[in-house]
Amino acid sequence: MNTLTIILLILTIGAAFTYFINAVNHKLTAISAFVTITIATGYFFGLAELGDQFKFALGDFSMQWGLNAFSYYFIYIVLGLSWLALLYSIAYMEGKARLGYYYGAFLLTIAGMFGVVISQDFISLFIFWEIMTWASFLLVIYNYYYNIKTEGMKYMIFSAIGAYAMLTAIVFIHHYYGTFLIGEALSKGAFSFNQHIFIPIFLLLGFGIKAAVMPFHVWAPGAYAKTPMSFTAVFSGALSKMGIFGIALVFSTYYITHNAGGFIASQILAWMGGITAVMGTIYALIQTDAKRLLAYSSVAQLGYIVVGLSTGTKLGIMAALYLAVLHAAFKGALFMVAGAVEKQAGTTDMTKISGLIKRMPWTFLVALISIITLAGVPPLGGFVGKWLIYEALITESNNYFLAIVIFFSSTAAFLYSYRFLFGLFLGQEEEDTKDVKEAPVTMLIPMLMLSFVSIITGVMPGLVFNPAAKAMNALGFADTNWDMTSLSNIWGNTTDLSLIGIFIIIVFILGFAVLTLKGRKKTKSVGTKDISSSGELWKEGENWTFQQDFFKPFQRAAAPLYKFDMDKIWSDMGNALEAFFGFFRKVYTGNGQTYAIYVIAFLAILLIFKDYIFN
Amino acid sequence: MVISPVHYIVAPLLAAFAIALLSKIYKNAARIVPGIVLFYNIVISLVLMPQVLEKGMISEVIAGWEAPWGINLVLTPFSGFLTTAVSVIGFAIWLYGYKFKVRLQGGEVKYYEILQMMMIAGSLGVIITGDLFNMFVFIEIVGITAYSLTAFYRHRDGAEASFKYLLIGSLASIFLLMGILIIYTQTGSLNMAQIAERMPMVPQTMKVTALIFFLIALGIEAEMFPMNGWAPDAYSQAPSPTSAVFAAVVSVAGVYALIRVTFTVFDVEGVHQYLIVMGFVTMLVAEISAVAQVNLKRMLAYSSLGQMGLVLIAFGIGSHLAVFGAIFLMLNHAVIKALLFMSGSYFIYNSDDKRLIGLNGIHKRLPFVSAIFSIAAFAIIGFPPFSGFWSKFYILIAAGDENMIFLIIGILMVTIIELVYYLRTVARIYFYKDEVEHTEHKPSINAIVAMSFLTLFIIVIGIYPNLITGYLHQAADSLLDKASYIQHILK
Amino acid sequence: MMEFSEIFFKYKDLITVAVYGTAIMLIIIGLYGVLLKKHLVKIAIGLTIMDSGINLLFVAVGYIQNGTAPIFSPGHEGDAIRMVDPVPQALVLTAIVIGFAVTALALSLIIRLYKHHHTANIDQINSLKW
Amino acid sequence: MLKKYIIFALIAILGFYLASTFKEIPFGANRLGDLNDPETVSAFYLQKSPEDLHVANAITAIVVNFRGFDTLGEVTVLFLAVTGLTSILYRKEEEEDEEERLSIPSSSLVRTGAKILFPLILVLGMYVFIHGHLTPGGGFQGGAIIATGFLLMLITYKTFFTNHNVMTWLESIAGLGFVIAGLYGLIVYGSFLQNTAWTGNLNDLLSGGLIPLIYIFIGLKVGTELTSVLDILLNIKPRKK
Repeated sequence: MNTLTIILLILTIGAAFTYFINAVNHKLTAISAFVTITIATGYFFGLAELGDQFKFALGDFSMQWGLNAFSYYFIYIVLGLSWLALLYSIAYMEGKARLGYYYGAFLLTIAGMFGVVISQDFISLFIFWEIMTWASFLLVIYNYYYNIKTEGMKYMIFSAIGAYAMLTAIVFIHHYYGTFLIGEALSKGAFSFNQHIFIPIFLLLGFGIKAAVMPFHVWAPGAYAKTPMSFTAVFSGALSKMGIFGIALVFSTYYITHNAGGFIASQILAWMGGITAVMGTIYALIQTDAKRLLAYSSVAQLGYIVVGLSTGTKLGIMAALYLAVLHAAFKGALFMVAGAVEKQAGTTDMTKISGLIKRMPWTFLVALISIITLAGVPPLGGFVGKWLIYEALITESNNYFLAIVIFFSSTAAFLYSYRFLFGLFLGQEEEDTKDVKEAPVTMLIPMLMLSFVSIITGVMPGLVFNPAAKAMNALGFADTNWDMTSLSNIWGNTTDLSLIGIFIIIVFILGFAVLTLKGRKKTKSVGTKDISSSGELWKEGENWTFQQDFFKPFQRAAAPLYKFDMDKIWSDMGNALEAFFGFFRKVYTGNGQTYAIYVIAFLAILLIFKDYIFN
Repeated sequence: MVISPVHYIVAPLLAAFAIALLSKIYKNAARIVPGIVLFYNIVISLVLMPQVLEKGMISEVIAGWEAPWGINLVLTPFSGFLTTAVSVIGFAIWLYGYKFKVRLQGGEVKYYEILQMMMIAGSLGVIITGDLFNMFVFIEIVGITAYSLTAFYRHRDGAEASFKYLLIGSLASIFLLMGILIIYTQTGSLNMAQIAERMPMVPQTMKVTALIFFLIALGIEAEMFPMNGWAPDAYSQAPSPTSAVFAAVVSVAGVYALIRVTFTVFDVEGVHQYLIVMGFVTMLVAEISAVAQVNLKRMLAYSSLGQMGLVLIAFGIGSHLAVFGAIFLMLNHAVIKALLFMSGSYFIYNSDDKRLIGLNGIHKRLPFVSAIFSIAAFAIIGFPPFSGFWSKFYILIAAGDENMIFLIIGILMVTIIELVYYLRTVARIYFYKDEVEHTEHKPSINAIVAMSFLTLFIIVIGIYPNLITGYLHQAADSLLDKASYIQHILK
Repeated sequence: MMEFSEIFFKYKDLITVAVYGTAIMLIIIGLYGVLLKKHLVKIAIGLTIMDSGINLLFVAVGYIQNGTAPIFSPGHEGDAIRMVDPVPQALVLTAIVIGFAVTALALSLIIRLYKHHHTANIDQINSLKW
Repeated sequence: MLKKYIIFALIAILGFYLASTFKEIPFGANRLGDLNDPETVSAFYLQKSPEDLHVANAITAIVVNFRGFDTLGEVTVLFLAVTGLTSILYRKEEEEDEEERLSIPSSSLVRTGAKILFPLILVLGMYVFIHGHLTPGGGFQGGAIIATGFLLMLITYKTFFTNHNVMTWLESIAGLGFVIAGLYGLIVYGSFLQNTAWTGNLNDLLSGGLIPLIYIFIGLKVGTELTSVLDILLNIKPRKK
């Protein structure tokens, strides 16, 4: 038996076992799931080797699973994040209903993602893609039936469109190149934009929907926000990366062969990514629910990654791959933070709670680190990713305007980052949240571990660069060596990050210490409720934080942008279609005689046009 | 006595005539005898299939007159495959319905069982016969039983549905006779192989006119678009096992007849394009109509029409792979739709409401049936790893090989429509609050066995399609190899 | 008195038109009843008329000029050369019986429908639609 | 109104194309071909019917033997129609709202006439199907004549009811007889419905092997089934409003 097969078997059998054991004992469910993922992860990192392959035939098609550096890189994200998320789930999901359903679907999703990554032929890719989609769909609708009508259905329809776009492309790859093997198709130029342009276009559509790129992002915020947060961490962190995985796969060939016809496609993708980044950020600004804020932020972050991929340069793709890992880390952590707050305080509505810093300090710490990473502030890993993207855009692909767009977007990201941090943790404490306790340890551990990733990548980005370089190598880019702790650019300058990092940290600590020590003397330490009201009478329970209309001026300024609501456009389209269907089905009038008339009319038509139809 | 294809017909006939007498002696005979007969059909299939695959074709003559003169029965790998499938599904449906009809009273059970069995036997007859007029007779047997069974329940609008069916069905039989007559005057024969052999000599106008009459008549049986108004009514008003037979057996026979006539008997060009266009229209209109249905069985009926449309498209593409996919889809559709009707009828039975609202939250009362319904729903959409995926995939590949990109996009868009309404239904079962008054009827053990068997089939074939792809390839080859069909029968 | 064959020859076109025309007219009249009459029984009658038309067409097509009934009665054993085509007649026998069965079923359904809806107007019997 | 004209147009189109099709099929033309070296089925049947089967009536030979399978199917259709009719019009005992079949009793002339004619019609019917292989007529025709006799009785007498038990037995036995006669061929000669080797002389009453026997079965079956149909339909009355 092959390692990869065994891992898939472990995951699927584990899923089934977990589902059924829930009927026996509720407490065993989480443990069973966690044990399964631990075994699978351990088995993989212990025994799987690059170059492992498994070939077999199904139907009339030969299938192939295998492991190369590129898939290995994504398996880090998939298995690592999943392991942490399942650890987090134990406490997070405690006491909720339908645990067997939740954990079973969770493990199945992991199996699906794992399968997608190790597929080396399109059929298994599609099958695992579908399994992943359906299993995650089950989790999206976990929170009962409010979701199914709106978010669940939206997610499913968009996923189906994506999957079927992919299927169309696959069918035509088979038609034109006579193969289903990805490697073979690549080498025959199946993804080239010159020949059969619709193949890469359809593939991009398929992967782009999963990555929630702009016009197709509609499903994402709702689905992210409505899913249990423990899964959203994986959903946004790993599952949406499958779209990135695919786009990287398709685009890599284009760049390797330096395909001239693809310039426009590349530009389109770049701008889709750019617009996604901007719009995601802008929508994130006006959310009052922390979960939705994070969801939109997630959309925006994937936009950066897509921009990185679209440049197609070494740096750009490196930036994208780097950000993929990093986004998994910080966004996973942030969703876990939101989950912890939701679990402990009962809601994530930022107008209802605030000032949790005293109650949940560790959670705040995680949030702070992750937010800094998200914003791309130097000492932590986010900075490196942003730097790479700017460098790629400015120096290698000369796309200055896009760089400005990205810059605008990441600046605006500060605003919502601040709001998240301030809304939940800072500000004045509410009466209702007085009794809130710190999250359980099993929830804190994964969060802290993810924060650690954010920190370590800031100091030693090479930890990620090296596997990413190998992955790029597997895609066909020339071998590149990356130092552990330095960034290099085309001018040959290298920037020693560890030096910068240490320097900045020292400055930061010194500054903090000085400020604190100085402040001790002059300011009076007061409770969060002890505020002056400038003459206005303060009513009991009134919320005087800035939670309501937080960014009102900004919102007013960007009003035209908010009017452009993709969500509404899609739902209008859906309603129009349904109305049309309702009208059209009236051909079945219910009158037997009418049906007879149809028959005769059709016969008459055939007789009249018989020479044209049958000749 | 050596087992031969004629047993498919003789055994049910013997049983049908004998049941009236036997049930005077033993009351339950009417329920048990059809089961024995349908099981015997499976035995026949299992004995004959290896021979068919080995020899390529079995042709049996009736009354001792050699092929072009007498009536002959033909089992090609294609028809043999279908008869096997029909026998197995027919038996499963009988097993499923064994206890179901307890609530019918008095003599009704007897009539019901005879009609149901003869409907399956008639469909088998349509599939195995090698003679045009004989096919007409069997189509009429199916028709008569179908009209009667549709009107079987008194408290529903069965009579209305049945009358519509009868009206359109009669038109079908008249046009079929017209087609047969024209062909007979031109070739002087009724044997399909001989007609096929002489077809090149027939004047073009005659050929085309006859073909048009056949297309209309058999299009009605195969539930093609402008002619399928009767189908949703009949499916939804018939007793549930009968609906399953309609979807799994009768429609298969209808499509078989259409394909056999257009592929083997006639050699007119343009028929493939016709099948593709009309198949697509059928599929589109049916799925569009299914979206807004409030009645579960009606929704399933429209979905059935849609699947039949896809089958016709696949046959219309006409390449080996497409025919392969089409036969695969016919099989899948027969199994899956039978399963959907079987499990769906328990929902209806339990909620006293034929509408979809009756399904709300029903999984708490019927966990097993709900699971089966959901699996079948996913399978029919074409979700891997169920068998429905492979048939759709093969058809798409075949369409891709013919470079029909818009067809592929069209099929997949219709699939999304399909997905929407099946998903809504499954969501109702699992995620909606139960608001309707209901009665409690647990499925009986025989129904559970029948449904589990078919579900197992879907899953096993989905995971390991190689189990049947070999047969399917032979079946597709045999359908497309017209010359050897003629040669084998005429010697 | 002229032989039938002579008459046939003389008025061949007319007879052709008369026989085929009758059959086709029957089909058309039946179709008229099926498509335009509202009463269920009339529709059933229309179907029967169509059946008759097609049956007549069968028999007409089987006719051979100067032919006799395909029966080898004593003394005429060698007359096969003068016989009309027997196959359409045999087929018509089957078709007639099937037509009868369908008509009987149609009538029984009409009885049921009338009891249920208290009307025999097909436009008012459309509780199943869309 | 527009609908009506459209339908007229449709019917006219259909009629036009039917006419133009059948214009190409000359009326009365001989399409049989050479009778001694048959190419068409008809020629083959005309040749074999007297030679091999020794059946004088070629149509009977076709209906019962050459295309006997069709006939079996057709008998089945009739049988199923009766079954279906019964199931469609089936009523439970309690909902019996039967009224008198006839509101006005028939005159004594009719009643006496019917009584006299009834046995004669039955005999004629039997004659027709027993001589089916020799003369025009046969099982279907004979059965129909028998049913006419019963129809006469049913519409003349309100109290006339057929004995359902006897009918069922007759029907089943006739049907079984047909199938078993077919099976005889299958078992003995290896082909369903194959005639016996002994076929007698052309134009004898006892000729044609199994053919007369099968035709008698068909006659009985058709007779009983048509009678059943009439019986069922006549015994149903629409509910009074």
